[in-house]
Amino acid sequence: MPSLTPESDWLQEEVNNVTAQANSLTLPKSKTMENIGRSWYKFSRNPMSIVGLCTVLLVVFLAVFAPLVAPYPEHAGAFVDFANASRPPCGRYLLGTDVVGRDILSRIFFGFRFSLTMGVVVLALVVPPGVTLGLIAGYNQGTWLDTIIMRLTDIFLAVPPLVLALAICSVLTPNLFNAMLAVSLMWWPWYTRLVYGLASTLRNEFFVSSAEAIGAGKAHIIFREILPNCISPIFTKMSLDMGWVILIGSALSFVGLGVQPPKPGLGTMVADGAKYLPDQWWISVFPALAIVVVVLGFNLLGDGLRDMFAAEEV
Amino acid sequence: MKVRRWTIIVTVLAIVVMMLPAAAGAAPSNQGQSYTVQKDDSLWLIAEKYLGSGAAFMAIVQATNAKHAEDSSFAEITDASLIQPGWKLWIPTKEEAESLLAALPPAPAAGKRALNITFAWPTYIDPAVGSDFSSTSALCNLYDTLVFPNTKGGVDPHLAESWEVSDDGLTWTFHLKKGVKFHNGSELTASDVAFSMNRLLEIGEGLAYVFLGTVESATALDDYTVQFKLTKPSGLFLISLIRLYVLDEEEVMANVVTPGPYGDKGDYGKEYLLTHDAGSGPYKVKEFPLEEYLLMEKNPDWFGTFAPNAPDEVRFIATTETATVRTLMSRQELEITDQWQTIEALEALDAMEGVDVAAFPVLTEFYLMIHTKKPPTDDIHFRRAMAYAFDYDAAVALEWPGTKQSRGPVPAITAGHNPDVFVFQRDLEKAKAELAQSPYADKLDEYPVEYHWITEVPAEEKFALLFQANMAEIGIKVDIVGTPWMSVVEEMASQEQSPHIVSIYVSADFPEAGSLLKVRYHSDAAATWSQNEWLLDPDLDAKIDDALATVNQDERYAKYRELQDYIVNLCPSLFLYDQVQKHAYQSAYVDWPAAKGEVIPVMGYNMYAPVIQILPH
Amino acid sequence: MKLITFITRRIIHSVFVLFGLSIVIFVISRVMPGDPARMAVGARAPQWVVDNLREQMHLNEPLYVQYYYWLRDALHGDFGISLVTRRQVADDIKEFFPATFELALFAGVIMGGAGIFLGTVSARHKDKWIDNFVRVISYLGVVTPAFVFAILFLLLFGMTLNWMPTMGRISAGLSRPPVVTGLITVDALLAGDFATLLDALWHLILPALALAMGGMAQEARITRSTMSDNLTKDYIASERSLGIPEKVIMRKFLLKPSLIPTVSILGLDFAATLSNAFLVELIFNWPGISRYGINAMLRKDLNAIAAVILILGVVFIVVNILVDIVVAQLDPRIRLAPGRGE
Amino acid sequence: MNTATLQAQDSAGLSAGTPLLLEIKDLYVHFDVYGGTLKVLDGVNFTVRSGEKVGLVGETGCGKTTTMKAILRILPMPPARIPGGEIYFKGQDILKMGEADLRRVRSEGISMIFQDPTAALNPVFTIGQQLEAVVKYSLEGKKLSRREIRERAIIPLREVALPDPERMLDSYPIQLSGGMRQRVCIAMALVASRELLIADEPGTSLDVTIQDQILRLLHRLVEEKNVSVILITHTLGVVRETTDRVYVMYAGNMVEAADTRELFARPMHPYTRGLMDAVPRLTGGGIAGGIRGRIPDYLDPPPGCRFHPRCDHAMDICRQEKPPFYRLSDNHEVACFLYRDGG
Repeated sequence: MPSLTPESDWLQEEVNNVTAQANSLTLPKSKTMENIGRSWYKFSRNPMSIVGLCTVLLVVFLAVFAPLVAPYPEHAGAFVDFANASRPPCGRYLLGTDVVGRDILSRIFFGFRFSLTMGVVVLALVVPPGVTLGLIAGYNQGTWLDTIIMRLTDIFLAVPPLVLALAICSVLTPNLFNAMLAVSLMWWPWYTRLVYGLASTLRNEFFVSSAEAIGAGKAHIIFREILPNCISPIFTKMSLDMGWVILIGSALSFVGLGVQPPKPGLGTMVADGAKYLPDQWWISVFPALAIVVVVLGFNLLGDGLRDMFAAEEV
Repeated sequence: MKVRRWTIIVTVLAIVVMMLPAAAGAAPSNQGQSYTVQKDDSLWLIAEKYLGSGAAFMAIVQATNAKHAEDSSFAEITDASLIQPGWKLWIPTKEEAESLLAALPPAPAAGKRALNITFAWPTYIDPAVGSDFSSTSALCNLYDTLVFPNTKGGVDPHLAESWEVSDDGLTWTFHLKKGVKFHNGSELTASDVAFSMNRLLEIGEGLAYVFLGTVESATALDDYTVQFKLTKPSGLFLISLIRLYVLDEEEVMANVVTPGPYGDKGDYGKEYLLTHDAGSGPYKVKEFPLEEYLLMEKNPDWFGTFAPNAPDEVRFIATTETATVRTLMSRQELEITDQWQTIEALEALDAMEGVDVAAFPVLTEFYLMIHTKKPPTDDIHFRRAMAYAFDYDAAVALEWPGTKQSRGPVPAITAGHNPDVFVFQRDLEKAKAELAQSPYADKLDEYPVEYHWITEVPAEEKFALLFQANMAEIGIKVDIVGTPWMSVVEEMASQEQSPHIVSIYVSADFPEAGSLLKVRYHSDAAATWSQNEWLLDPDLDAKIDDALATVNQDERYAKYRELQDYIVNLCPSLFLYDQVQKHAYQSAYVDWPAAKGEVIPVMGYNMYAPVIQILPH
Repeated sequence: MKLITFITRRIIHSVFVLFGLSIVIFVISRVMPGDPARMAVGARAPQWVVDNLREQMHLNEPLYVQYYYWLRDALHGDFGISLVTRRQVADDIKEFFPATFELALFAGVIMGGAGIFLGTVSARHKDKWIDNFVRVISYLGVVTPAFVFAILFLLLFGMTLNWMPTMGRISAGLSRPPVVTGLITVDALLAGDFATLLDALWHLILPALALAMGGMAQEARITRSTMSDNLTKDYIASERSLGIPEKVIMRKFLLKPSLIPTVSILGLDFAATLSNAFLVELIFNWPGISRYGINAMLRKDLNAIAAVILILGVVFIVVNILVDIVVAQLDPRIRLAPGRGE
Repeated sequence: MNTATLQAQDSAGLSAGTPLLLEIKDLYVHFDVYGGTLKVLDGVNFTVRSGEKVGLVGETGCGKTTTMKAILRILPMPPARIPGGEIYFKGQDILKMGEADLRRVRSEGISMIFQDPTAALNPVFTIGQQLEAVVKYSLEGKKLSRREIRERAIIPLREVALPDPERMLDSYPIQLSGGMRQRVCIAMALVASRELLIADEPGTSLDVTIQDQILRLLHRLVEEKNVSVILITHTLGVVRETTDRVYVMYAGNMVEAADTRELFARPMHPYTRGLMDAVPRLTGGGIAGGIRGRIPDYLDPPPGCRFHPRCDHAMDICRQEKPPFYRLSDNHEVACFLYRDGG
């Protein structure tokens, strides 16, 4: 997938759409323990999925308990120790220190916090409206409602999301919240597209028409009949998107439009460190690798979930 | 199929690889001739004689060194400026010389003396638009002015041979040098000077603020006499003329785009002057791909004198990226770096062979500007407490060696500086005592101090962090926020939105204390980026205006000194240090007056290329 | 005939999308706090200069009137004056776009060429070490941001090994070939200036590679999976069983259907390249439209911001239409199926 | 236990002297998949004589198609792998053939009609492009000009009674109906005259009436061209009408082989009986018993006779040893311990 945008992700989704749809259709609705066990078995068959899961868990753990696990938690903010500035990696500072003497490792742990916050908040802001619009458009396929919603997504998808997010960020005050807002504004159409595809097929399914026949309300049909059958692709996409959102977030902070110093945004750290290349290479290289690790983790996890859902029926 | 693909790829690679050495210069054939060096020979002269151009001397160097490898009777030339009588050289044929020269790495471009300098984009070469460091650096090379600043803070005659002032100080008359030619060949006359002033005033952008409100009119009395009428007497008028860059009226007006915002003058040539010059200066624009570089070439018809090895070409490269700058320096594709390199980067550059860091004082002081109208910094005791708590020595130590703590609100090198002004030093006891007198002393937690630093200048963060740490020692909580320059400018425009403290470097337009005091502390400057203090003190305003209107120099300076005491008493700012401008440069082959202490204390003029020499290397 | 209908429908749809996009862009560029006119002329210019500029930029009119003016001018190719470069944004774009286009083109070639090549090799040698190697590499390629690649390449090849230049399109000493296309490599070729051509290529390698890595990895993955999928398809078995030589099957009958998903993704990857260029151009100091755009954003140059996004939108849409056409050419199922005009 | 015994016998009126066209000996095919090896074919033996029409029946997934693909060496490898066995076509082992010989077999010896015509046609090439490729790379194809190739490509289309064959050449598979695609597949198999035609459940995916047409067409063409045929099907009725001899396959093993009439008259293997019971009869008691359970997991197939978990007559020996072929009569063999004493 191209590094900074999720769109190829949806294309892959498109590529796999037919299968994904077929799978979700035949998904048993019951969520018994046995099912969970079987899913876990399928998920765990691929060691890479486990690696992904572990990476994600580790990153979440480090982020949540950063004040406890970071060797120098006070280095996460405004702190100076010029005596130890620009130390290369050593026993005391495993990944070295930056130009004002702050421990890179500790800052990376705290950087995970902002990255994860970004991912979680953006998805929380994006998924409910995106999915709802997709459901509405899909269920009302062919009506003016469908047209309006889907044309709206076309407009937002007409420009690479990073570009528009950059633009929005640049006109607002640069901070984490605005960065999240900007990315969210760009992101919802992916979910609308995804769910639209699923919902417009599902609405012709037998269980939907039977619900209609017994006089169920639209809201009931959309949210209780169609939505549950869209859950697994949405879930998979969310897991993959965590990675992409974090990536975009780091790109924004790379140009100074995300997390503001002295808070340690991973992208900010890379950009700041780039000024000290190649001598103090550790200042930018380690945060850069940290970004790769997080994104990799979420991707492996997402792929694992996709395989798991895809294998469900077999 | 796979095999065939590989074959293609390997073939292509092989071709590319084979072309590289071919391009990198092959050994000369045997058609040349040998030559024994005579007394007083130079490679340049030899090249001129045998190859038709002195600039081709590198071909002889290359050819001789190649011969040396086969036959040790030939000399080995390691330094092209140093050849000994009796040495045996090999002179290639002209064709060989051409191919040898073509294959040379482009940096020393075949004997052309090139001066490459990195700059922060954008560079405006329209005198009515540009006003920043890179723009003024370019302007002084492209245009001539009536007077020229000297290293002592005064001016020397330049286009103007002489001038006189009326007794009321309102009429200035200048007599121009004759026969000065613009780059296009037409003669520079008084009407061009008047036109340049009027254009500047009418457009109102860029350096116009220097004259706006002071100059009433400019008229050409005859071809070589120009007269300015002022609205009020000004002690700074003469020196301010170093910012009046003289344009060719004819050329500008022939290139106006209509319609434009200036009525019958269309766009007043603004579009044309973005990428063209209409000047008479020592250099003229050769190429100007925006956001890439500005390439200027020597103007052989310039009326002034070039230093013997003055650069043939001057290139302003639009980047300040440390990495790029370093690579360029290491390849000798860059002679002087921009001033924005971090201390770390400068140290690394300094460590390179043949590279040194030139550090010279400039008219710039680094201030922490304190908002005096917003709690808690509206209380003078609170401000004094901060002034006592700050660790100035630590701050100065973060800067390049030789940097000194500021004494008062203007840099020590400005004319009219008061060396006896009170200077705060770190003293935590005094700081605590001051703080105790402050009404905010017992509710420090409720009044955190917001400190903004400018993200475009990453080094500022260190001072912010230091300030934060120092203030924590006396219980003042400081929130530091990195803010892009544009946002800082925006917030400083309103008293409510201005933060408690902003750290900013402010430069004087002219090497006189008054010019800086005016933009720092006069109420006229309250809503601009050069004042966050919001002093709004009518007494102070009156004093500043009075000082600036004083035409007598000694009186004026005395008034400046008084002003400095007055301001320090208000404790509106922390005066951190007088800035030392730092540029890494190729000390091995660049002779740069500013690096040797011959500093012209006006922004831009230390990049005045006619006095910079590029020695053979 | 059908293809023409198909294209027409796509274009009509695109015009609509662009119109919507123009509204979004306009709104973004006008909600900006602060006075762009003041920012343009600098803090020290007198107020009347600011007022004049506001007048000139219609900033005192109601928003919808401003939009009308903006759209009207934009349709005439006039995006107003850049507040940073002080000249017509359209001229700026004309000047900076070729650099980005050249970069993206090379990145695209690397992306498509190397991606398909790696994917094919991987599929042909499924589960062998080379396949595993390609898979690991492509996974890393996919998850690594372009700016991280850019920094790593810069550090490794530009600085440590000192192999390649780290900035700009051409070495300082060389003069540019006469501008025909604006692409230095092509212009140099046209001018027969091989030294410049090599130099320009040498400058292109690192940024193009940094840009291409993600897409290349993506292409490799897609090619590998479709190809190894298609290898087990009955029609391949059938063609083999009918005596068609393996070479022909691989090169013709397997490749064409396998390229369809790859090509459709190529368009999106190209778009991703355009957005990644925003950071990569900054890092390599590449004088392209993306660096121009990001500088405009950082300096709140609203006319330039709006124009750059709009142009990128147009490029994105055009590329997608082209890709759709190519895909339709490759795949009769899309071309001939009724009702899939969009 | 081997076919040699059968070989010596008269079979459905063919003289003993008729040479063997195809002989599969003890063929194993495994598939390496994630998590283990699918042991799909487990020692298959199979013969076809010149001119003979052989049926192959068995449940879906019992390895019929795999066996046929193995003959033409078109199994996707990997994941497939042939750990043992020989496949002789006219005396030469296909599995050991070089590229050139293999191509000769494929382009003039054996051809195969695939189960699903939609999957068997390349979706992104026209019928013409695909047919012409077959002509072009057939043995005499090299000498032909472009036009001749095209003309040759039209002939088989006519033979399979496709309307407007000229236009057909420029059509893509998606533009054709299922029946037409199946005819195209047959046409492709008939481009060059061949000695053996493998028809893998032709028309199964189609409407019953069309399926019938296809079978009739195939029958007619086979008669006309006098080729040998292996007809794979699970429709016993078709087998009964069109074949001379029948093999019954279960889970990668041949379990019974007999002349068609003999088999239908006296099915011996419990599986064959079950299979026959599973066929809905138009006369009699409707849908009968069938066979309980399902095809075993190839990852871990049952030891001994693979059918024993589903067999009502399973004995201890069935769980331990694999039954050899027991010859019941000249034209009837069965692999079941029930008949170890000669039935």
